Amino acid sequence: MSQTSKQISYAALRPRLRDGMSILFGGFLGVGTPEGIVGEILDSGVRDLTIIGNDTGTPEVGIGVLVANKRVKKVISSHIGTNAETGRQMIAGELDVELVPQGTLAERIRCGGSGLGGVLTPTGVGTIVEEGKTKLNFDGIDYLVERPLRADIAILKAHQADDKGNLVYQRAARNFNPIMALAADFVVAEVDEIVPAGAIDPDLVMTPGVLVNALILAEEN
Amino acid sequence: MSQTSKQISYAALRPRLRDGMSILFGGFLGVGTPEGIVGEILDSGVRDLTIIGNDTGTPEVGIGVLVANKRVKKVISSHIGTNAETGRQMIAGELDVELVPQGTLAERIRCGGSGLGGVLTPTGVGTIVEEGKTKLNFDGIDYLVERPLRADIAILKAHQADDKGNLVYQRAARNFNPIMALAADFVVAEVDEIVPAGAIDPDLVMTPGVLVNALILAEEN
Amino acid sequence: MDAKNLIAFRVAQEMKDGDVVNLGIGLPTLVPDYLPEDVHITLQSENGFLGLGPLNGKTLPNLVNAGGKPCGMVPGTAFFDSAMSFCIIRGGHVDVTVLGGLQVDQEGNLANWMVPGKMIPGMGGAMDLVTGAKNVIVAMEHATKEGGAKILKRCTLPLTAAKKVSAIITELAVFRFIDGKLVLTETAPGVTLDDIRARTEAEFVVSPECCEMETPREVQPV
Amino acid sequence: MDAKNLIAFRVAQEMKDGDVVNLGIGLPTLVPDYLPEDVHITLQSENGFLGLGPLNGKTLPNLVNAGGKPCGMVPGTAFFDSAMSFCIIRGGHVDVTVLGGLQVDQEGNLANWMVPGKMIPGMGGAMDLVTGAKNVIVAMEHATKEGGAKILKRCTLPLTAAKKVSAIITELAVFRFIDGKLVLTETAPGVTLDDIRARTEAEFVVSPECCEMETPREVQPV
Repeated sequence: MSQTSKQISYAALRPRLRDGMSILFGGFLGVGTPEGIVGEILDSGVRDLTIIGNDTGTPEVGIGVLVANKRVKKVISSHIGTNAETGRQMIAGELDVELVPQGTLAERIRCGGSGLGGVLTPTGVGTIVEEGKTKLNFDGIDYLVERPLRADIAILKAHQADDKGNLVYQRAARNFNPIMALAADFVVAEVDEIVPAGAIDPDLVMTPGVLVNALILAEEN
Repeated sequence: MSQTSKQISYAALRPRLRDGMSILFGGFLGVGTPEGIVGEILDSGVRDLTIIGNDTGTPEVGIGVLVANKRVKKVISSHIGTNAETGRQMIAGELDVELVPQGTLAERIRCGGSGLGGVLTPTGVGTIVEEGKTKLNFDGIDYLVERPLRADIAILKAHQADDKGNLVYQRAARNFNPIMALAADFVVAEVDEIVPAGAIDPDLVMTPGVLVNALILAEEN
Repeated sequence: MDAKNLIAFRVAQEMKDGDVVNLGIGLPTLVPDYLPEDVHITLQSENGFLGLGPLNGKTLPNLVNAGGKPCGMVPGTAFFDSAMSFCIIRGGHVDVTVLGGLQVDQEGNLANWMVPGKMIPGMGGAMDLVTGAKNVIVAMEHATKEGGAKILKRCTLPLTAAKKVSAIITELAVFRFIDGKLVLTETAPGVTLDDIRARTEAEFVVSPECCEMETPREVQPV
Repeated sequence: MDAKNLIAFRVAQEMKDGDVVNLGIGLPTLVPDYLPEDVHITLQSENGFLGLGPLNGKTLPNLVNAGGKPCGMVPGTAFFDSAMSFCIIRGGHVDVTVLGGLQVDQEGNLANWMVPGKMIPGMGGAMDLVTGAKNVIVAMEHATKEGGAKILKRCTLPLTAAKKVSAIITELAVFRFIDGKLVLTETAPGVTLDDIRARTEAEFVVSPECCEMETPREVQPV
């Protein structure tokens, strides 16, 4: 780990953004989504994105603004019901949506970040979720083999970071952020506060800094 | 969750102990192992135990005293090299030892506690670890299907607990404890301190209290 | 008291002291209002915590329920990430999940997450909850707004999970799945077996112990 | 300087600033002593942390390395559980793992965890480390105490992992696996190709750029 701070500006993120890239985004109905980074992605003009996360927020909140502004080609998500625009584009054939049970989504991302080839889950057995998937039976129970998910970039929201990128999340804003930190080629976190390395008790770090490539201080705390 | 404290005495654990039971034990070379509970198990006289954890400590430290006192029938562990007695009993045919790669051991316990039927791992492919296991190939990579592990009881060591059983671990004593809290029918933690519910910041809880059935205050802090 | 509150009241009587409970959005969120005084439950929220409480007036940063709405928390709450949240859910650490249903059938199948070509919100955490919780209670009005049956011989909508429902509680009746069979165990005050048959497509057995459904005191028939 | 320290010195020169490194017990733990001044690495310990540091005299509660020995920690250390520890290891988040070896072969296979019927300590975290780390460096003395070859055509002991070794560093030579072939890239000062061939069973290619192995200044030949 380099000894200098990982802090960058929103603008410094631009060279990392490109058409067609895949994005893991933290957050649950916008809580724990880095709104500033989403804004930067919107402003950059990139399109044909694949976005992977719990839900598509609303047309105004969270990742939803990228959907509303037609920058997204594919959504991999557990729930799209709060963003009418996602459903409209899907039904119009403009947007590819892969719906994944929330617990399965979490495990697939965790697998993608931890060198695992997949997990065996009973969730989805006997439903349309099992279509096209390998099914295994052990001790009389059917399981689906659910395969890993990764992305080019993960955009996270944390409350506090230290210079080394160690992250601390607040309340329900944690959700998908810690597992996404494992599963992307480039990991950037928008944070409310950056403190010197050593200022966070090592027991309380929720995402180790070695997983985080860059930090952006949120414009409004 | 009941509104009363989960605290019990060492002696109150006795009715839970029986010959032939399986035990998940926290700790890594004894650090994070509840020495007082191990002592209670020893004193109870139960035998033919199956013990599941990272290593067998030493004949004097950690879970190792149960091995040294011939209470153990089977060990499932990643490493036994620090306890000569484990190796001696194994070679003498008195003790069944299943060696499991450490990361695989962690995942198997996590699966056992989280309703997953297993994970696909590349670890062990091309080694004797793959013997007898289902192998799957995805995208040209071989994976072993590693199946869940659970136990009758999990014995944990934490630094701090609240009345509801929420746990906070200290430094490297965390190791296997949090995942074992998910994977046993009865979960008991030996702790250095018990505080009232609400005294631990909810963001800092490392094991949610609903997973913990009983707390024992360590005799020597 | 309207049908929704009647159902929520009856569901609340299913809870045991110490239960860990996950409540779906809508009707199920009314359940805590009707808990018996000696029953304390811990609410799990799939967005990552155990200890959900009422809002109590003040909104706290990043403290929201799984519907994204501000909520409160009780002393002894614990937060964790989504992977851990579903380890808890899928791993059988949730005693009871209460969800609404579009359709339930006599095999114990539940459909509650999409109507093809019409409404596709996604399953969210429902598939994991129904698969993993020890007790799955479907809390719903007995019939559709148009009066159509929702308790069917076989679900026609895409399933949420197969053969996992433990009980169905409506404003008219309580059904339980016992040894794989749908069994009528309670009928609401003033509701006859014929009323239930008329509004239920599924085949069901009437329990020999079938009794009157408990309702809040103020609506008990005199 | 003895063979072990010579090897540790050379291994240290493999590290790049910012690398996340896991060091096996024994010889590999000497590596940090020989890091170039401008190279800062983060040490991962499989018992659950990133930020392992030297002991610095004072023992802290529950602060031990993966060998169970008291250790220190640097500012910005993070602790986590064993599952997360191996997500990091298996998931490719460790840049370099340095381990000892009983045998390595020309296919890149490593055996370092058991000698059947004789010594069966178990694999600990070694199988995951060798499988998951981006770079796997085997740091070991070139031959056995009896003078037997350890770099073989084919390992005879049970493997730790198949075809995962990136480099072998001994007191005599540096080998790298390039396009699946074992390639000699450096020889220690004063050591001839014939010396190496005599003590190596494996077939290897001599790199056209094969050069003299870097050694600490004090043992450079005059």
